[in-house]
Amino acid sequence: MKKLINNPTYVVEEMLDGFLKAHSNYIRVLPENDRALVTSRTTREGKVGVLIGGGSGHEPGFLGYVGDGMADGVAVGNIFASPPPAPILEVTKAIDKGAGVVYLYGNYAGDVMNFGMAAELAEMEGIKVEMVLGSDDVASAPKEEKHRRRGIAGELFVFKTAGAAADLGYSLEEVARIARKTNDHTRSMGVGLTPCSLPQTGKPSFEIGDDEMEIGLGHHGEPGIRKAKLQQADVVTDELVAAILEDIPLNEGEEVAVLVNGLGSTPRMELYIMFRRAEQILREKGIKIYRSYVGDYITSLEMGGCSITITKLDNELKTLLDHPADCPMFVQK
Amino acid sequence: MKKLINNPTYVVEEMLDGFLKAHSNYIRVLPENDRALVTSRTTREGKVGVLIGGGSGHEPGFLGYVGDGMADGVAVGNIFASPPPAPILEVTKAIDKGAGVVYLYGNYAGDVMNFGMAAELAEMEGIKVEMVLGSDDVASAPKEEKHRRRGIAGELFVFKTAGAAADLGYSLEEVARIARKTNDHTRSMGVGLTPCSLPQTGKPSFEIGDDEMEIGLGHHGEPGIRKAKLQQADVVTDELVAAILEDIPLNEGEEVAVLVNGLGSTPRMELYIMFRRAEQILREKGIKIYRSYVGDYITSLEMGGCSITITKLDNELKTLLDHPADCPMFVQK
Amino acid sequence: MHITTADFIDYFKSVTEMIEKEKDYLCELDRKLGDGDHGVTMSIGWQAVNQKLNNELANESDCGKVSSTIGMTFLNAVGSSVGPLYATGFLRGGKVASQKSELTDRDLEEYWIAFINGVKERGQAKVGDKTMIDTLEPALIVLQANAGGTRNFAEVFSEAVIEAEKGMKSTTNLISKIGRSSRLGERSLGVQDPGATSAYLILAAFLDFIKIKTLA
Amino acid sequence: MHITTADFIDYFKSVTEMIEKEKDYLCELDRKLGDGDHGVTMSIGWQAVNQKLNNELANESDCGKVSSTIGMTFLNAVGSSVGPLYATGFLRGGKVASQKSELTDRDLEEYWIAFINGVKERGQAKVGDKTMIDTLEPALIVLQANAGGTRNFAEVFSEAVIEAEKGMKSTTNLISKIGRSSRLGERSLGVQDPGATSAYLILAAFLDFIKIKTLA
Ligand SMILES: Nc1ncnc2c1ncn2[C@@H]1O[C@H](COP(=O)(O)OP(=O)(O)O)[C@@H](O)[C@H]1O
Ligand SMILES: Nc1ncnc2c1ncn2[C@@H]1O[C@H](COP(=O)(O)OP(=O)(O)O)[C@@H](O)[C@H]1O
Ligand SMILES: [Mg+2]
Ligand SMILES: [Mg+2]
Ligand SMILES: [Mg+2]
Ligand SMILES: [Mg+2]
Repeated sequence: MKKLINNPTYVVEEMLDGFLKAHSNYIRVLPENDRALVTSRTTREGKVGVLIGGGSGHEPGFLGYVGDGMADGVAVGNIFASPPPAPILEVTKAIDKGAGVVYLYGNYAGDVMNFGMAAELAEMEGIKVEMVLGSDDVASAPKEEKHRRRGIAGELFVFKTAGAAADLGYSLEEVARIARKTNDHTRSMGVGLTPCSLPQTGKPSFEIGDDEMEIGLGHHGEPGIRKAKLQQADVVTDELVAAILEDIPLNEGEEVAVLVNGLGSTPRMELYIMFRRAEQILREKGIKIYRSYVGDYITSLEMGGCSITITKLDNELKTLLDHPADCPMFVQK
Repeated sequence: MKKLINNPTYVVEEMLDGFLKAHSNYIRVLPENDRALVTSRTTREGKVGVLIGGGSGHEPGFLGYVGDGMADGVAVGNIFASPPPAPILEVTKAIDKGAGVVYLYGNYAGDVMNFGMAAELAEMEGIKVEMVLGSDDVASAPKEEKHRRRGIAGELFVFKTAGAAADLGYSLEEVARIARKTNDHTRSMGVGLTPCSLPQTGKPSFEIGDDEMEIGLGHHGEPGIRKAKLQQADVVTDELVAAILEDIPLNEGEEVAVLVNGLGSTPRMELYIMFRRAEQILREKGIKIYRSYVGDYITSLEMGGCSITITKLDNELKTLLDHPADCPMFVQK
Repeated sequence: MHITTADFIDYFKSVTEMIEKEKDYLCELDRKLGDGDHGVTMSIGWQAVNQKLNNELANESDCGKVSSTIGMTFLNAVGSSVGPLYATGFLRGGKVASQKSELTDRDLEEYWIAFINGVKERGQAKVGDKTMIDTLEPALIVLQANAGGTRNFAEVFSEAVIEAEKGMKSTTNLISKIGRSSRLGERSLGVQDPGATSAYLILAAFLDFIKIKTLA
Repeated sequence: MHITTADFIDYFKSVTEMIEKEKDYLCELDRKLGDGDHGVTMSIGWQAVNQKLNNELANESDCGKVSSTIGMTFLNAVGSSVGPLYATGFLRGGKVASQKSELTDRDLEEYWIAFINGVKERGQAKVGDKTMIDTLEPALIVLQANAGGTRNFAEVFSEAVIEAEKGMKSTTNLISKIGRSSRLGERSLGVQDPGATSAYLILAAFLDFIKIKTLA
């Protein structure tokens, strides 16, 4: 696959270099570790630190979400690989303002181990750490095993509400509670049309026929539930939304946030066509969309396809979702 | 090519339907014409109206840029086709607050004719109209024939500064002057790696070898200056930036805005790698980047590649560029 | 020859059919020179026209009304470059045919002269720019040379179409000077202009139509 | 058998070479089951290790220091799943080899037992989960059965590698229960686990290495 890169070995370094130059008013790298990035604005003493992180290749996730009202720092891994403990620990130390740090990351074996090791080390240095794992992908394990589900685009809402809570002065336990509640209220499911490729291999991340789609695809190209003939957008949306609503039943009158997230190469036009149908379904059921997000929020390099996320809201989450944010790749008034 | 759509004939209608539902707090459609969209917030009497428009398929361009500090309304064409005069006229009537309306659009034969016809009709109805054509693509005609050049991603800066000027209460002539000055100070050049396809034909918009790139590609897939073997990102950036700087010489100490714009399917990672090199070149020349934008701002469906835009700034343009904006797909604090 | 409004409507319906057949070919040409949408645009426009022909215009008796409604319908359905160009043609032709429920040889002559002049005025292109004008201008010359004369319209129009075809074909060897493809320079050589092609097809369809009329 | 620190370093260099050769194969397996990066991750990690071996560790005499530095280097270069897993292995092995400038048969036995126990503890996977544990656990059983005994290490280790290979191969017919591929269900059948494969390759490379040592 064609890429505008130099040496495949240095893509993450070069991306970070460009990113830091482009957004020095938002974010800076720590001298201790070149994969440890923190907000370049001064944060209040006593504010709970919000640390996000994961593999590269998901941009705007995760480095694009460091800023006011969102995360205070990010640990950056190699492409599709959890960051090691060292940058996580350095970010933790830099963003701890005495109130502890919450780690928000996706439920993947690698992240669990690396963030877990970093948390142990941070606690040895006297920093309180809470960890909240994103596990919104309904396609990745049955309902009874939600703890085994992987985190996909729904993590955006976890960052958003937890970031707002920290900004509003919530305690570490409260910020963690908000993050957990948001994750508990969030369900996503994706569909893949075309694979991406790692710069180092150039090989397609999965095999798929010219007329096929992968239902339930993970956002690293992990195979989903099944391959099927590519259908019309409405049919695909129906399937994704049905799977979500079966998992988290919503009653008439309830309010939700909806995210239609592009995986990388799917035009916004198509995302809005998917959103249109999701809105129809929800409206018919008397469920009100309180906030909509349509675009590329957590991607998989140039993968084709999208995911739909629905988060059930209450007044607390609505207030936090409405809270302003100002990050390099996410600004909300 | 695979697409998440329903009937190809209705993609624009369905996109608009989804878009309007997702962003009803920002934008609404006029009852008179379903391709005429205006801000859903009330605008001050006496404010100059800013009207943008062009073909669909460029999302976030152009409908994503209607909102506070940017455009007041947008006329939406079919894919890659100028809107007809009717929606332009309806938007004009709706957003005229007695101070006239400025039309901002790209320099394409179709747009020139349709916006020109609409302007005549508007003037017959007593509305003053100024037209400013984006013509930033250095690859599209020689320097001496700037009036023949087409407008590409650099139009974003024209929308931004003119929108800010209108918001700040500038007169119609002044808003038009700002738009023209921004366009005069702006140069872009693009590179294409992979084609897009119109939903109705499904055919690739241009032919290109697996190891080739198209230097100077237009943002509808119009052929550029030449095909060449795909090179490393730094080499490509060097060529694009050199072409721009040859066209608009910049002296040490001058300040610029830089936009690295993805055409649709190019990962943000690659855009930042391109930005990194552009920043190096400018820094070496003692040119200061005052503001950076990296992302998908004006796309061509799922086309692969990007463009680089450089705008020479003075204090007036800096102030206008810094002015806040709040649109469905563009928020700046 | 006498063309009734119903005949006139039939002709426009035949254009819709023809465009559906040629859609891919027109896109193909535009992919090489421009943004690849010319066939799609023509199809969207003529489908909208066909809707009108089958509904609002189904019982219309005024040829002028038919032509000007087609112009506005086409324009509002497509925008694009060809929207204003062809629309202006149909609007100008509509003026000539206004209030007429039948068109004579002389009316038809005037109709197409007005049509082509409308396109020319709107687009301001010149012969050699590699546009539809390369098709239309040679036809115009033939029509104007016989304007107001006594020659059979079908005969004159058939000559005009022959010249139009030559004009269309000449665009293959032209460097584009206007519109999207004008930035291609030398690379625009070797491909026939899509607008020149659709303009020829519209004229040729009218010739087919009057030939069938004459035989019937 | 006596393995000097220099020998030990040579072994790790041979792993780097081996991983470069197997990189594509490991990615290929991971594309089918996971996110396709296992070969790339191993390569990044071992390239970083190689750097250390050629520089900071070039004149290191402490085998323990070598192993634990490799662990931390690998971990910090890759993160990922295998970062913590293999790093914990090398760190635990490093403790066993600490302050030693030569490793005896019994040291090597202890080293690999500690290594495997470290991986197990970190990952908490069980045999049958379709992970590298399916390779490592059978080897551990052989090593532990002979622990502290008098049998020749090369002989014991060669048996351990045979069991490891069987374990690795068994993953082909397992349904994944842990890690990225665990959501595949039935679709994970038929493909050998990438981590089980790289773990086998690391053990096999050590066997090759001591065979050559013994012959030399
Ligand atoms: N100024 C002009 N005068 C006459 N014809 C023109 C002019 N500009 C463009 N055209 C014609 O329009 C055709 C392209 O039409 P189309 O593809 O539908 O529009 P667009 O270029 O807006 O995509 C060209 O092939 C050319 O013949
Ligand atoms: N908990 C675990 N215990 C042991 N091995 C594991 C565990 N989780 C994952 N693995 C191993 O890691 C391998 C995948 O490694 P790699 O592709 O480098 O990491 P990632 O899955 O993070 O992309 C799997 O094939 C499996 O053998
Ligand atoms: Mg990985
Ligand atoms: Mg077009
Ligand atoms: Mg075209
Ligand atoms: Mg992997």
